[in-house]
Amino acid sequence: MLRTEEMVLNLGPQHPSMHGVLRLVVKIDGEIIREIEPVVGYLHRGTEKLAEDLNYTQIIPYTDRLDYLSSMTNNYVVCHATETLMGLEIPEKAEYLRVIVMEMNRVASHLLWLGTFLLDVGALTPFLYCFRDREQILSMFNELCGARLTYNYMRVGGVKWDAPAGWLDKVKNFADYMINEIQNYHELISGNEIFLQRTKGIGVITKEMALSYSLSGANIRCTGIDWDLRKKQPYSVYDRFDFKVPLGKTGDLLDKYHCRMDEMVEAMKIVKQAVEGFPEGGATMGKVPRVLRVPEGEVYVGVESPRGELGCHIVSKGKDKPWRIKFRRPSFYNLQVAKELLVGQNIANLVAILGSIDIVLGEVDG
Amino acid sequence: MEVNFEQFTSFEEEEIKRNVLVTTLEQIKAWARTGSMWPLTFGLACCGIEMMASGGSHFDLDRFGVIFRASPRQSDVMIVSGTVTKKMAPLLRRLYDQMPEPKWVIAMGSCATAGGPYVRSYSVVKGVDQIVPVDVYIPGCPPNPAALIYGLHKLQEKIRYEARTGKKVTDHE
Amino acid sequence: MDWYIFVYPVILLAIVLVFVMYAIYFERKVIGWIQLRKGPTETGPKGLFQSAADVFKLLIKEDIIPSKADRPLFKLAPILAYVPAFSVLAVIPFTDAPYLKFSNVAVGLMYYLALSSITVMGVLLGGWASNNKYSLLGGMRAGAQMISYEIPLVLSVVGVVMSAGSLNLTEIVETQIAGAWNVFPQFLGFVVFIIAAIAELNRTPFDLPEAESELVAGYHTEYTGFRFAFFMLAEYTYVFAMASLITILFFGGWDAPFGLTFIPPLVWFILKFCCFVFLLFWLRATFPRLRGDQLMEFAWKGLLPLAIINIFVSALLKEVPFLSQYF
Amino acid sequence: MSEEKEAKKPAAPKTPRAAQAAGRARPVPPRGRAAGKPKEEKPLPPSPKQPVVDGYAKLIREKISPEAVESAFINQPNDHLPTLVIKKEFWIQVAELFKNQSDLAFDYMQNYSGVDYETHLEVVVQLYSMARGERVCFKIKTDREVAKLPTLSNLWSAADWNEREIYDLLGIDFEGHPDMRRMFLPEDWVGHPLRKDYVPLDEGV
Repeated sequence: MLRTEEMVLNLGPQHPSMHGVLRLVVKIDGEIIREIEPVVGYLHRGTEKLAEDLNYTQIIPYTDRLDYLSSMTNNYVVCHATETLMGLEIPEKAEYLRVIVMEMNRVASHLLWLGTFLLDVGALTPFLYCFRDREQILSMFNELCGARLTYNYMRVGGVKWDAPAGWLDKVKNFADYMINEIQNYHELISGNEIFLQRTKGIGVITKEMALSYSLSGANIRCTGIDWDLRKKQPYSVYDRFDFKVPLGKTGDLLDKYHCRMDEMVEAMKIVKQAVEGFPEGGATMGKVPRVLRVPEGEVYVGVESPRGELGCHIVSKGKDKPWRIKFRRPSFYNLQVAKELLVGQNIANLVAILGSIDIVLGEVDG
Repeated sequence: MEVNFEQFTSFEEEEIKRNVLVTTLEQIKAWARTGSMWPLTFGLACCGIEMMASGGSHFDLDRFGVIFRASPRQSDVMIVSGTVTKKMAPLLRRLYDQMPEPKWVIAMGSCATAGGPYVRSYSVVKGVDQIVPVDVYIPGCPPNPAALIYGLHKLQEKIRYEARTGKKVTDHE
Repeated sequence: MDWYIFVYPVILLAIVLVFVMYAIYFERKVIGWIQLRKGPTETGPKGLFQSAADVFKLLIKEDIIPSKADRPLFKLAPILAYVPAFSVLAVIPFTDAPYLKFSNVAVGLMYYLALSSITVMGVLLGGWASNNKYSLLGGMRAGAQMISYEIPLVLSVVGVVMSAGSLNLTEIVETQIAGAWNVFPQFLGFVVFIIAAIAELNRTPFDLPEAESELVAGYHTEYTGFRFAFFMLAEYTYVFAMASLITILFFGGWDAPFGLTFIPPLVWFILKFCCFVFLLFWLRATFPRLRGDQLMEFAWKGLLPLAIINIFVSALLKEVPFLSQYF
Repeated sequence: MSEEKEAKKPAAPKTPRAAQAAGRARPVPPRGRAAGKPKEEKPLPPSPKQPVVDGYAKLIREKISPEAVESAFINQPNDHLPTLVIKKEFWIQVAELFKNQSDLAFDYMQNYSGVDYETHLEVVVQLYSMARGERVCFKIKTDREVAKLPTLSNLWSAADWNEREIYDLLGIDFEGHPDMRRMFLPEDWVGHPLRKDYVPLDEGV
């Protein structure tokens, strides 16, 4: 057989479809990948070291910048962990506001994933449609907490601002608009023959692989394992809303696509139920001492972020600064499976599979 | 080169001002360069997402002739959007060197300008101007797309100013 | 009679350059419109000078030739990509008036198809000479794609040639004026031709050679300044040539449909020509990209058999007395 | 609605003592400030999970060795998470036992983090069993200078990168790890940043 020489290709940190600054050192033979070695750390900003000499309220802005696509969930995980350690109870209205805001952030993050995933597969237009809808969510967040991406909205013990007048009906109208807008996305994308050929049966994740790499989010649900923290380890007021968890069957790219699209519809249903059941009166902040002294102890809390299980492990020695805070970052776990999935694929599949795992480099590097 | 108006009567002067396009080749070049600024897609962190949002349909950058080029060879502006870590610094320098000559750098966001919230972190370069000469700094963390478009216009103004007067706009002025 | 031999090619080159500039502008406007955003509106009134600014900026950019690149080949590649794309226009009859026909070559169609396969050389050379892994991959993909789509392109045209009985493009148009347009009897051939033409032009959904999301910028990753402009020029001139060929082969060149002859034939030609240019831009905005192996499989297992079937069917129907005047 | 906020707003800027005064009107739960004083924790009601953790401890003492388990307690605030502190030598057998034994079947590693307690380094592992829906947390101590621990990457593949991260940031070396290299920081980086006594080399850059 003709002896072909292998070539080491550097899908470098600056590459249109590397979702940030991930570098893949790839040994390819023709276009088939023989060996792959992801190199991360180009965005390692040492958040956990900084957090060690910040008090709890000051950590919250840093969590926004960890996974900058779903900052609300990051804020929530730190507040939730501190509240469980202190045994605080949160007023009703703050919990509802938190759920509404987190679910809208989930839709915004999935929309951006959909846009970039299709850009990797080659379609230019859906990216723009997704951003148009995402802009509506961002402008609503802008009205609520003054920022488009890094909200710094939640505080230990509740939420900083109450919803401005008329904000809730805007959210409700957006939820109705979005549910049938996703129907248009299905017409635009799901039936497309080339898209189906590019995603059916590629990058299949088996159940054992998902469990042993402890994947989470759509990556594990697409294999059929029912693992959604909002149902399995319920937190906040999620047990009051009825929503179903979309599951895939084979674990290929198409199942992940459908999982995330249905998740968006479910998230909008939750938002609608939350807006209907929104308690009128009540404070938005619980009773929290001026200087936050967290009692000595250790806690690990997992939360369902759009990318998977986002956990926060706090070790506290009774002072107002955490002794050690560690984030269980879902993209960091999900990216590991790429090593096993990508060997033997060609470059076009590599880009599609990496896009479907939905990693955010701010979160991978931490 | 300035057209001296002494030998013309005031009426002729008006005529000339109205229809003779007095411009130097430099200004035409500046018009062409500002008309089509092709930035290098270099989204590092949260500012990168805001850069993508400004490329979207709401804040369309294509109106200003701005297409995001993936290869440094074909781009004139490098928008450093996000935190530059010490591991990324040499690569950023190499990308800057690969860009063809009339090139500019926009430091987008407070991380690129001076380290931003990560100024005390052990692995972050405090400000991208320690690596590449920066033309425009855009404050904000992340600056919203309107601020990015304002930064691009500021850069266009700078290019036109340098073409018109020939003086370099440098920070020590 | 012979002085215009020198003047008209220069005029045609001017027309093509203006077309290329406004095709780029038109494409950005159309894609912008499809993507709910406005295209370029700032440079010049309503953005009309946008492409002029782009081209002029590219001309005055620094011209970098990578140190370890193969210098002569690096310089030759864009020229080799552009020249056949332009020289192919010599044989295209825009309208029946004598002055707008440059060379009435008897084997016009064969000349066109033969020259259009030289662009492959240019792209391959560009990919190899710039000593960059991405452009090498882009060049290999371009080579594989263009060669494997050349064959269905040529075979799908055999049906048209059989019905016209000659390779001369003017006669092909005349037979269509006499009989029906080729697109109705030769519909299968038309479909195969359109798909193969899009693949020849490296446009979506077959734009693997310069796949933005996989190979950074494909075969022209290392090209800066006016060499990159040359590649863009070659691509859009080739769009000009291919769109005009489609109107001639399948839509009866300057023939006015349903006898509306009060509009001059040249305008009809331009109208049909613009429809195809719009079709190409429309496809670019809406289609995802095929994978390398799917592309190959589609060419050899999909288009090639269809083209051959089309030849048999049109040969068969030529014998049937009633239908023969159409075939 | 706004007068409610009014009531809270003047309370906030005042000093905590005044806040406490304003707070007294409402039934005040034991204030956080009280937690600062060394107040003896009133004995919490024994948690429902207490037998579970005793069961695990007894199982380990039988199956592996009596002194494997240093201590086993329930982490009350963390909704009664059973936590066991295991000795370094027996950790790999305990891990295999908890993963492979059918009635335990902890097949999902939820979290793997390292903590620096200045006197010693510690690794915390949270496991979850998909089948039974049970959570368990293990803590393993190792001293600071020669920080050595057995690797878990052949039990749970997720541990592979986590251990590289802990090695990179805390300096715990994992024997048997396929490629023990720094995860985030460049190869030539000196020191492990997350240690409490870490002094960055090049301050100003």
